[in-house]
Amino acid sequence: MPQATLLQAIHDTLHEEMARDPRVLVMGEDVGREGGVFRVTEGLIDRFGPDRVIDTPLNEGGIVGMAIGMALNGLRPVVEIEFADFIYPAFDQIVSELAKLRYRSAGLFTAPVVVRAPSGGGIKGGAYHSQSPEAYFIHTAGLTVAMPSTPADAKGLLASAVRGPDPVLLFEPKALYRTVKGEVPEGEHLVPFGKGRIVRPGEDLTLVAWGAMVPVASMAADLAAAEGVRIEVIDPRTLWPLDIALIEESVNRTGRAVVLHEAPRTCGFGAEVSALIQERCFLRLKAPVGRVTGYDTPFPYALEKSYLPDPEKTACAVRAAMEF
Amino acid sequence: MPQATLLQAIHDTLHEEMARDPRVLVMGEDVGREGGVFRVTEGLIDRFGPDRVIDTPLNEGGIVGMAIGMALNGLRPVVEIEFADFIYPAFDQIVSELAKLRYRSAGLFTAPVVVRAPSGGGIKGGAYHSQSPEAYFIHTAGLTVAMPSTPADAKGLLASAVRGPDPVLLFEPKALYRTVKGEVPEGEHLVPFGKGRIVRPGEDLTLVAWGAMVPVASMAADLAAAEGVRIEVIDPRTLWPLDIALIEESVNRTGRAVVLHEAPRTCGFGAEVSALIQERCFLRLKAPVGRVTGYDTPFPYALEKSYLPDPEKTACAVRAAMEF
Amino acid sequence: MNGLSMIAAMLPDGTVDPANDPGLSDGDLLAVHGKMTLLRALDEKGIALQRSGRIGFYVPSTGQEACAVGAGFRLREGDWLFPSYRDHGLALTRGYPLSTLVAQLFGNRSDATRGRQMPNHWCDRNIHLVSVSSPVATQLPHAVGTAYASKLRGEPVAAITTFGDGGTSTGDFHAAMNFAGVFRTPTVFLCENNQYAISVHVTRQTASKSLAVKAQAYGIPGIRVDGNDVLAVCKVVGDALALARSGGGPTLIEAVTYRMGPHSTSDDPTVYRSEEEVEQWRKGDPIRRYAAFLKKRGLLDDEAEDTAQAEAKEAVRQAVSDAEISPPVPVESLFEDVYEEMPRHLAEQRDGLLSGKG
Amino acid sequence: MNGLSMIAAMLPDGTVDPANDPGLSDGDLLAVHGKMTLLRALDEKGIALQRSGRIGFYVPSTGQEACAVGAGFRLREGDWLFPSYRDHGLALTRGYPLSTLVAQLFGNRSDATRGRQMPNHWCDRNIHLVSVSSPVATQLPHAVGTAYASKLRGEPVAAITTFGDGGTSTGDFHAAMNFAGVFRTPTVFLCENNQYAISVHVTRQTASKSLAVKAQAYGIPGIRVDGNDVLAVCKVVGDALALARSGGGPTLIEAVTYRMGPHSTSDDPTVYRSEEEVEQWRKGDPIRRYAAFLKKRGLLDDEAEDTAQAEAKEAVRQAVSDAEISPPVPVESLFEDVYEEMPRHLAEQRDGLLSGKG
Ligand SMILES: Cc1ncc(C[n+]2csc(CCOP(=O)(O)OP(=O)(O)O)c2C)c(N)n1
Ligand SMILES: Cc1ncc(C[n+]2csc(CCOP(=O)(O)OP(=O)(O)O)c2C)c(N)n1
Ligand SMILES: [Mg+2]
Ligand SMILES: [Mg+2]
Repeated sequence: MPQATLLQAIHDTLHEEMARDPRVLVMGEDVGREGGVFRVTEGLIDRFGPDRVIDTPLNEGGIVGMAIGMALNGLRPVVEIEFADFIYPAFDQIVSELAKLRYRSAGLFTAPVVVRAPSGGGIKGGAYHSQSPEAYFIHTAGLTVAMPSTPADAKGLLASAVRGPDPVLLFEPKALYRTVKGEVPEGEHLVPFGKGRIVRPGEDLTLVAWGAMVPVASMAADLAAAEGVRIEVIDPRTLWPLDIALIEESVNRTGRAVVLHEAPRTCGFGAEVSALIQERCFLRLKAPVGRVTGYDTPFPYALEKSYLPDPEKTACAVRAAMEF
Repeated sequence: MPQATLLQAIHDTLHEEMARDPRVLVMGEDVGREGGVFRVTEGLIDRFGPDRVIDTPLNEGGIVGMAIGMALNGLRPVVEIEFADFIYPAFDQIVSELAKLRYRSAGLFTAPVVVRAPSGGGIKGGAYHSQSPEAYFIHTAGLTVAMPSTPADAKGLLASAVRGPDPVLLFEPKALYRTVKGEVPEGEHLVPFGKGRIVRPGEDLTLVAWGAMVPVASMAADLAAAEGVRIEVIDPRTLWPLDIALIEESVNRTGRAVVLHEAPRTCGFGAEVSALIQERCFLRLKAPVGRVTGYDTPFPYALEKSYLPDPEKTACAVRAAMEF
Repeated sequence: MNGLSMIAAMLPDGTVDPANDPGLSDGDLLAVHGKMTLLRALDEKGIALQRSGRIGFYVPSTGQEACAVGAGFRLREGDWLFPSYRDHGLALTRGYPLSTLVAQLFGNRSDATRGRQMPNHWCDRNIHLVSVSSPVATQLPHAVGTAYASKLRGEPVAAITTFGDGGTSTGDFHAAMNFAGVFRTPTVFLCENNQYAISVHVTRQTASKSLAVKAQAYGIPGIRVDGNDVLAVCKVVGDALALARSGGGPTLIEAVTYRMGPHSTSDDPTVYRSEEEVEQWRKGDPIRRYAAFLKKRGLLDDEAEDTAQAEAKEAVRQAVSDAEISPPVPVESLFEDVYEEMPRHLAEQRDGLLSGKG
Repeated sequence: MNGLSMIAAMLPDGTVDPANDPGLSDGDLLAVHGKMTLLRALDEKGIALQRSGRIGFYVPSTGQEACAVGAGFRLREGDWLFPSYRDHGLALTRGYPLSTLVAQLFGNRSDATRGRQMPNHWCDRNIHLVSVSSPVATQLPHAVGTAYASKLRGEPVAAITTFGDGGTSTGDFHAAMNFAGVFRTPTVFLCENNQYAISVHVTRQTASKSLAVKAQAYGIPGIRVDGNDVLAVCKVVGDALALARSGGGPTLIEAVTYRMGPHSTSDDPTVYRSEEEVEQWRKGDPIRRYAAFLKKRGLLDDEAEDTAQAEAKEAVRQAVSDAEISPPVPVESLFEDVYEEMPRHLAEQRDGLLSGKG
């Protein structure tokens, strides 16, 4: 299998899906000639032209709103939000319209829009180029929210999103865009929504992490291994609907769990995962479900490194769970 | 002490605060001559004039954005969002600006804006006049989020918000506007943020509920009492920052907890409360922390009654916890 | 097309300004009257149903029938409709079955959208009537995207969206108009300026000289029309639709009209406007004006008018009695249509509710 | 004031169009040149610092100095500034200390805002420079609210906000302009149309004939000015500020200019625009144009110009070396300023981090 970066995998998948299906198009700020500020859509305009690789005016609500209209009339728009931090002007269109159209119309109308947004920290982007807003959308009924941590999953999730019947938000861990390389299956490769992945098996503790926290989790598992603790790392890939069965089975085996994410702790998705685990694995739990997360502050600039979870902080939480 | 409805208490407090401090003003759609669609601001325009009781154009982002500008220049604007469901067009201004101004300016600028929004179901308002969006804002670092369930708390929380140094979102349970009556202290009455209230003491299980779910919790407690189960009902009043100490102390005593809210379950504030309880009271817990919530669907119209938590569903969850 | 002068068609002497004549046949002229009459009858019934507690809510369009019917009359098969909650008339004129419409009011098993929304939140796949939602003006960008899709496929169809004066203040109005201008989508923006956004008068909504002039901010034509003149509305909307279908891009039309009734059944307009003002506008009632015009033309007499009203009432009564007897929607439907396939967590929640465990 | 014709002041013969003469003294004319020169030197240094890894990011305003300095020169004590991330020149001209500005680039202990934001996110309480944020145009409604507050108290001050051509597409632009029109707030909206929003050309941003015409949608005056003519900018912004301060309400000004450099240090403009285009605009470099004008007027010669440039460079160099030596911000400051008082959960999180427990 060929190797590719996460960014390359997304780029290639967009290319393949557009070549496969003339209804697929991409739209957003600077996605055309510029190829997006991260170059994810580079070259697509040369191949597919400006009617299907659409540079839009600067208005995220307009972009998502227009995409909804396209999708309900037969197109398969893939929207790029330049940074996940700028998704909020589209919040009303996503929450009030995109998430609810199928339900309120009893299925008469649907809007299978894909929204892609680079998210997370690690690039010294400060308060407005580093956020991880996934929890807002997980709390919004009607959406599918996914985040890949490998090039193969990036391809598989994006392809599933483009072909699927429902709106999908795909948060792309920008810190991994060019730092992670891996094999990407050629041809059709679909990762179904709602199926997690065991990144590394282990017997002593279940560590749930997604996006750029998956490599952090693996490093923490290495640290723990040095202390004799065997960690099972799970990447849910789809955050919602969640593969709770996979997590449940794991925690029932290990008896201990830690959730790891970049977003601020309070009401982050870690809270939901923690709540679900204790609801389902109560009698097997030997320690409280731990959380390693971003702090409840805006995302800082100078102190980014202190803000972000890292292998050491994670190892600490693991130790706390083991020694409880 | 005089009796008042929750709505009357809010109205009177606005009146008192505006009379006390000329910097205080109210603004929003229809707050002037109309007195708001729920009549909360009725008559204020006659007393304080249209420059301080401001009918705005139809743009929630503009309203909150303008209020931020007013607040950083010395005024104390109290914004009314006509229904909490229409707060999303203001989401960017709230999340990117209101919540972060103090932090990003290292305290050089602050925006003590109060945002009031009638929230919750119970009036057959369907998908867009019934939502309980508190979790979105609890997840947003920098905000204070409160919800009163009694007229006295409505007065005390609103007065604290108007006088406080930081932005506050006050969700008002519209189902209680005219259905709850209670004593309201005259004169200065401030309910500090971050202090919960034991609505009803009990020894067997802690039931955490806010807003319109507080009366539901009390009814559930009655049902449970008939079965010999003594429930302690806690209304946090301020959802964030949360009075976790009060809850912790209670659960350490009762060993059982259920959280009750109207918003959809997943990533709702119940998840956070559940996660916090199991983190802090792990060894005292005799059963998993239960959740009784709205379902993970858009808010329905015809099936509103089936959607909303009620005393029976709550009693079920209590029974499950007792029998675990 | 400076967006300031007002286009009218029906002249006081009973003739039509040739420049603004939509060129309807006599049969069509009467059909227009029939639709307006039906709409008025529907509104009266809707309010009565709400007052008597048989439905939960209603939004009348009384006073604005010329906008809805004049515009709706020019819609064709294939066109897309993105109306506001107040524009059932547009859909009804285009062919939305009265029975489907009335069933929606009851939100029971006969409602094609399964009681999912409040009354007045219409939806119909056949006529491309896209599910109405409550937030003001969110449908405008959809009308741009849908039109873009039609254009991309080379279909000669247009998308029309209607909204109020208040709607022009929203971010979605701005985005949609601007995108439509840039992408030259076949979208017709019909703003029904009924003078009020609930209690807020249009002069407080914006300081612009008219709403139609706002089109200049987006490089698209802006037209102001007498919204109580059904022929003028029919003409300008027809022209805009034709322009759109033939690749000429979008148009903003401001139809100047008046909301003669309350904002909705929850509203009491006497709080914020005077009886004199209402009386003044009532004199320009679009149905009365149009009936007078038809009478001058010899197409209508008092008797035919009475018959039309009686028929309209009867049609509405029949639709109501058909819809009302339908049973409530099944409880399990609460969990359907969130996704195409029901995920595990919703199945669990459904089972919890059905088993009485919550 | 139709928003289409372009206002200019400096005539090719070295004279000033009397109609558009801001009436600056010779000293002020030279001071304007000094600020423009300083700004250019700052941008060169900023980019160099980023290239050499000493700061993380920089946004130059090269090519737009006439907008920033011309506007900033008319600001007074008490006025409020809501610039975009590209408008350090506005603040610098108004009196933002160079040392404070440069310290912000380093985000260390000398930064008045404690390293909380990326470079170019300025803030200064003394001159009412309200903390810049990254989302485009969110500051516009603030400038309306702040101006409302000043007006309510009867203060003769104005609020100015600057933004780009891309900013006119946002919902916040629409809201702010509309609110300013309705409430007649003393707000000056200065749009620096530098032709690009990152890679998107203004003709793709909107189909309107100009950006200034957008003012008509809000019933406020819209003015188009040559944004590379510092005297013209000074004149129209000065007039708009004076109008605002005296109760005359808001103005939209479109300053037509060009971003001669990259969008930011992260951008490579050769991907989306031709060298010929850039060259064309470089001929109209606002500083060179202004220097030529001053020379014709006999106020400047080559030597004085060189001195000004040398002094500017030295000032920047000094500020950089002062700021650079400052230590990093303390870790515990991460948790401060979220609220006025630190709540329990943040204190716990701080203690966790400081104790190494995460
Ligand atoms: C985003 C949003 N904010 C507020 C409301 C509450 N609301 C419902 S209708 C309305 C006024 C709309 O006025 P206009 O656009 O003129 O339409 P009309 O009702 O007059 O037809 C308001 C404020 C809403 N539905 N959506
Ligand atoms: C709401 C939002 N969307 C997207 C971005 C990413 N972005 C940063 S600057 C920019 C272009 C801004 O162009 P313009 O308004 O013309 O200002 P200029 O940079 O040319 O001064 C974009 C799209 C952003 N900062 N905010
Ligand atoms: Mg209206
Ligand atoms: Mg620009």
